[in-house]
Amino acid sequence: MKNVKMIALICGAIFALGFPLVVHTSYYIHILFMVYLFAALGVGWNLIGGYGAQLSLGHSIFFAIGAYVPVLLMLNFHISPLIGGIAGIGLALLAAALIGLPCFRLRGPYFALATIAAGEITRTLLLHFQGVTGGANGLPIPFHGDDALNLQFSTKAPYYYLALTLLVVVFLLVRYLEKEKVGLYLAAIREDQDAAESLGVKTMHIKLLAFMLSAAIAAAGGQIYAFTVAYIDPDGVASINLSIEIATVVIVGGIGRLWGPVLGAAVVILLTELTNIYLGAMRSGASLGMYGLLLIIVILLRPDGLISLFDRFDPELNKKGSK
Amino acid sequence: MLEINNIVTGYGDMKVLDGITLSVAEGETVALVGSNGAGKTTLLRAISGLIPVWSGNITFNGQDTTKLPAHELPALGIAHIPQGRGVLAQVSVYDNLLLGAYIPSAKSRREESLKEVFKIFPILEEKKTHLGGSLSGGQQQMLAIGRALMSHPKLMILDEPSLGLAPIVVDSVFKIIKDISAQGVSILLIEQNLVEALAVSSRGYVLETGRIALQGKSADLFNNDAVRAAYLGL
Amino acid sequence: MGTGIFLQTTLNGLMIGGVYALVAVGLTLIFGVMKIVNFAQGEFVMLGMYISWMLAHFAGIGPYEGLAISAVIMFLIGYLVFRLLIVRVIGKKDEEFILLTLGLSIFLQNAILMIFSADYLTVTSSMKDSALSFADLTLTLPRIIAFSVALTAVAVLTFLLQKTDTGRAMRACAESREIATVLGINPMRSFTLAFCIGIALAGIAGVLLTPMFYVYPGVGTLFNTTAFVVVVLGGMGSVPGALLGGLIIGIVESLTGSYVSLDLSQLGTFVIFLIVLFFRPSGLFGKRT
Amino acid sequence: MGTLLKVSNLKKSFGGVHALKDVSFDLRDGEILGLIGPNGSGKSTFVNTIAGLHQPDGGEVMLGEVNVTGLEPAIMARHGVARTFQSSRPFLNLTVLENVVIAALLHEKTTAAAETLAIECIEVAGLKDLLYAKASSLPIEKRRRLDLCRTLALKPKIIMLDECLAGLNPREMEEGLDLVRVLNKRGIAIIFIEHVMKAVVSLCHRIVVLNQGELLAEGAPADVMKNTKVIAAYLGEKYIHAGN
Repeated sequence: MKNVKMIALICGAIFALGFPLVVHTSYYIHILFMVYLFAALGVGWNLIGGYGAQLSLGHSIFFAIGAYVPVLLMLNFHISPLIGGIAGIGLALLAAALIGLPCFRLRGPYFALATIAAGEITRTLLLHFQGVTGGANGLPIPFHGDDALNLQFSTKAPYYYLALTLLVVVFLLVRYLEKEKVGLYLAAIREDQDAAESLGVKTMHIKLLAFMLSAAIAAAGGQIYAFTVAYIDPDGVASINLSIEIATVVIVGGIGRLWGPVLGAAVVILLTELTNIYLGAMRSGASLGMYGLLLIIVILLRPDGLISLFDRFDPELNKKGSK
Repeated sequence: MLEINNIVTGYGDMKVLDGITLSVAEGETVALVGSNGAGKTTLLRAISGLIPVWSGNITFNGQDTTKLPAHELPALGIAHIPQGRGVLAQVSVYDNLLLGAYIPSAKSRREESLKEVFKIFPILEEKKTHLGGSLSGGQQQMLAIGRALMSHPKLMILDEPSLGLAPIVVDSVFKIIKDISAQGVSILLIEQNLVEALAVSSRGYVLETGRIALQGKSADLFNNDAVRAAYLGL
Repeated sequence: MGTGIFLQTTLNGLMIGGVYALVAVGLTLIFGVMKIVNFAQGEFVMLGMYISWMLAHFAGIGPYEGLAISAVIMFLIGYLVFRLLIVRVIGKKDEEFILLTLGLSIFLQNAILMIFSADYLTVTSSMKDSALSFADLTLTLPRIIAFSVALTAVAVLTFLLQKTDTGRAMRACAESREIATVLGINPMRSFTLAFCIGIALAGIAGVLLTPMFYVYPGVGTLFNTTAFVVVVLGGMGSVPGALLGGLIIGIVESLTGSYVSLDLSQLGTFVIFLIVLFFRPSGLFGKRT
Repeated sequence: MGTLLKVSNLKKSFGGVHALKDVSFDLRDGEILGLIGPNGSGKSTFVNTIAGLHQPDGGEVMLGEVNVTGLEPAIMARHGVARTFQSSRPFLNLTVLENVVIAALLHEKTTAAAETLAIECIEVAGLKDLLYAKASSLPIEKRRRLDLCRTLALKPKIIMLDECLAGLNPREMEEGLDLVRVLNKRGIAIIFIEHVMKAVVSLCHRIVVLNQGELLAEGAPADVMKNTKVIAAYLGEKYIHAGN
């Protein structure tokens, strides 16, 4: 069994690394780019939403910060997005702390509602301060030729590898944390917050930590997205729909499971793209509607996510219980 | 009238009751005693259909009620007063009482029932516009019993009516239970207050970790050393 | 700006606040009885608007004439949604319900988008442009009607909850499913009814809004967030709270819109929302726990 | 023996109900103190208030020289005050080992060290064969042991056991009592809430009786059990008059 897993992993790696070398259609590369991006966002969201069971519906805030900050710094002050990105992540960490501190006192639907409100405030502000953000018109990033320092490339492949790198880094980070103190503490919080407290777990600290980490990941994703599509606007990067899409990827794949968001992103993105191909030309709304439909179907039929379909093939899991 | 035949049940995959057989005859008052965690409340919940029975069966007046949904049992004449009295705190005393007569057979005569209940518990009439939750513990117990009476039950199930009440109030609650029993209503009673419980009942069962350890006439149980030992450790 | 404009703005806010209250009362009823937050409430407002538009467009029935028909259709849609979806997550974890209704919200929005496209539709009514004037103040008839119908609907609902057996049963379920059950009440019946009424109220609000608002697939989002705010403000589960909360939010939005900036009209609402959520999660009018 | 925990005039009410009216007593080093009283007498409220789950309305809790009144549960655990819950509350979807490791992480820096400590505690609790079993698969008796095991891994000075034997049969109860004695022998003072008097009498060095939120009696088990006020509170006023 272990061998099968290993072989699958190696094949996956070869496929992922080699894909842009073999396939040059930028549309296909873009689809995989989106899969990696959403998988990374999902793995990050899972930290707080899955392992910690705090249903955040405001992750678009951090995605938007990660997108707007480096773009604004580059357009206005010619600061390289490599530095701007760090500023974006820093600001996202700060925002997460500011939002998390009061919000984590709330439980259940109240927390979700508060994050929605915070997300809507962010979007409204981005729309309002047109002078800086371009308002609803958004900000196009003019192309000045290949320039790695400014994250500008004439082909899709470099962005593809950026997203892939983000996914791998985030995945390995979360895989490490899962087995460490933070991961175990988050699991305790998810299971029973009062009991966790009684065992000395400072639940507020742990939730904040997970939320901030997850926000930083969303910000990194936002930056990569912004420079890949070379255009940002509040509806694209700060809408509640984006927050829901991130959550959907995780739910569909398997909440609180390491591979869940990866599987979820693959299924959701591919299905929505297929919908676009077959229905998109004549009908708008089809691909987003697919998110809704998938969410409903998975919640009703398989609340543990699609990844749970593979559980029966994993003898280790069956022996040791949930991982 | 109530026949419980070898039932097994619990919560999730945790077995709490392991083969309980028990009966309550028409007009009889039966006490169920035992330490915390023995499964007394679970047994009452199983009788009322609030938790599913894994095996065994329950019949009431000859009708098998094991699989009936809980909300159909009151119409058969079973009134369950849950632990903590089950008064609706956000609902007025008056509406609490009307809800006692929610089942169709009771609805038609609820005005006269209301008068009867107010006669037994004048305090409830005085406080009928107050919220259930604003009453004192003793008044809440009266409201719970009064509300059960509104349905004209054949069997009343009480889960620790003396819980958290001052001794003087406990006395009056048991006096009321006696009166109700005198009117021919069967009663199944869980109680920590051993003396009161055995004093109002004719028979009793001692429950010990999901099984019936002892049963017999209340007077005999009262003088049984094993029962005293279980309660006082002496 | 003079007091005239201030009064006019407040009055406009009050009128629209009545409709917000109506959406929120439905939401709070569903939450109160079933302890679940319906994240798709706004989409049911949107459906109500489309039904109203279809009645006008295909059958020539004006929004006010067709109000009862629309309400009945929405009630039935509510029933369908309840039987098909909601019933399966009752008693499950909060998250499942949140996600299910979120999914429903996205699905409904986009299904409508696929059917009707993103075009802005309008419903005309002979009364649309009539207005009442008093001193310097003017109120258009649709606003007055919306406000009055909303208040009436809330009054009828309050009567139903307080003075009928069905309403008492719902309140019993709201407080404890178990106690209700031992009294012979079928909680599932109360849940169904509460949900369907909640959806019908959202639908009625939608119909009342059609003469004032454009009808388009995303219009529900606007009311979704507003309804959450109102419900939290008034205390989750409290009908009078939702009414008051709706009126307050209507006025706040209207004032922010005209004194601060039109595109920030919702911002004030959200800020109030967060403040209330943090300092009094039981709502301004709810009980402290 | 010195005083380990000193509770003075502790008060707590919910709405209008005075769950704890004015409770004062001491817990001494290394003792097992039984806390008994009829249902609803305020025992669980007492534990929850000491443990920081509820804020007291008045009074003071001193742990040695440290004032620990109203500290958060997590901080109390750090001060060495552990507790179990009345209804057993293991993390159901985690394994036995993971359950205990989470507690062990309070004092151990690395997961490896925490695992070593956890396994040690699990051995003491007699759950060694179930290291990788999910807590949800355990029967009630093993869950109760797991509760105890988790508190042990916190290396506490005091453990408050809220009906840790409820739902066990007499044999399991005996084994449970033995485990409590083992913990006590390790120098941990114990506050033991229990309804089965036989267990309380056989285990405890001293007993405190609560009734309706007030201290009713305090003393050696045999004496307390003969106290007429206690008998009245438990069995009813009439038991005494009934000629016993």
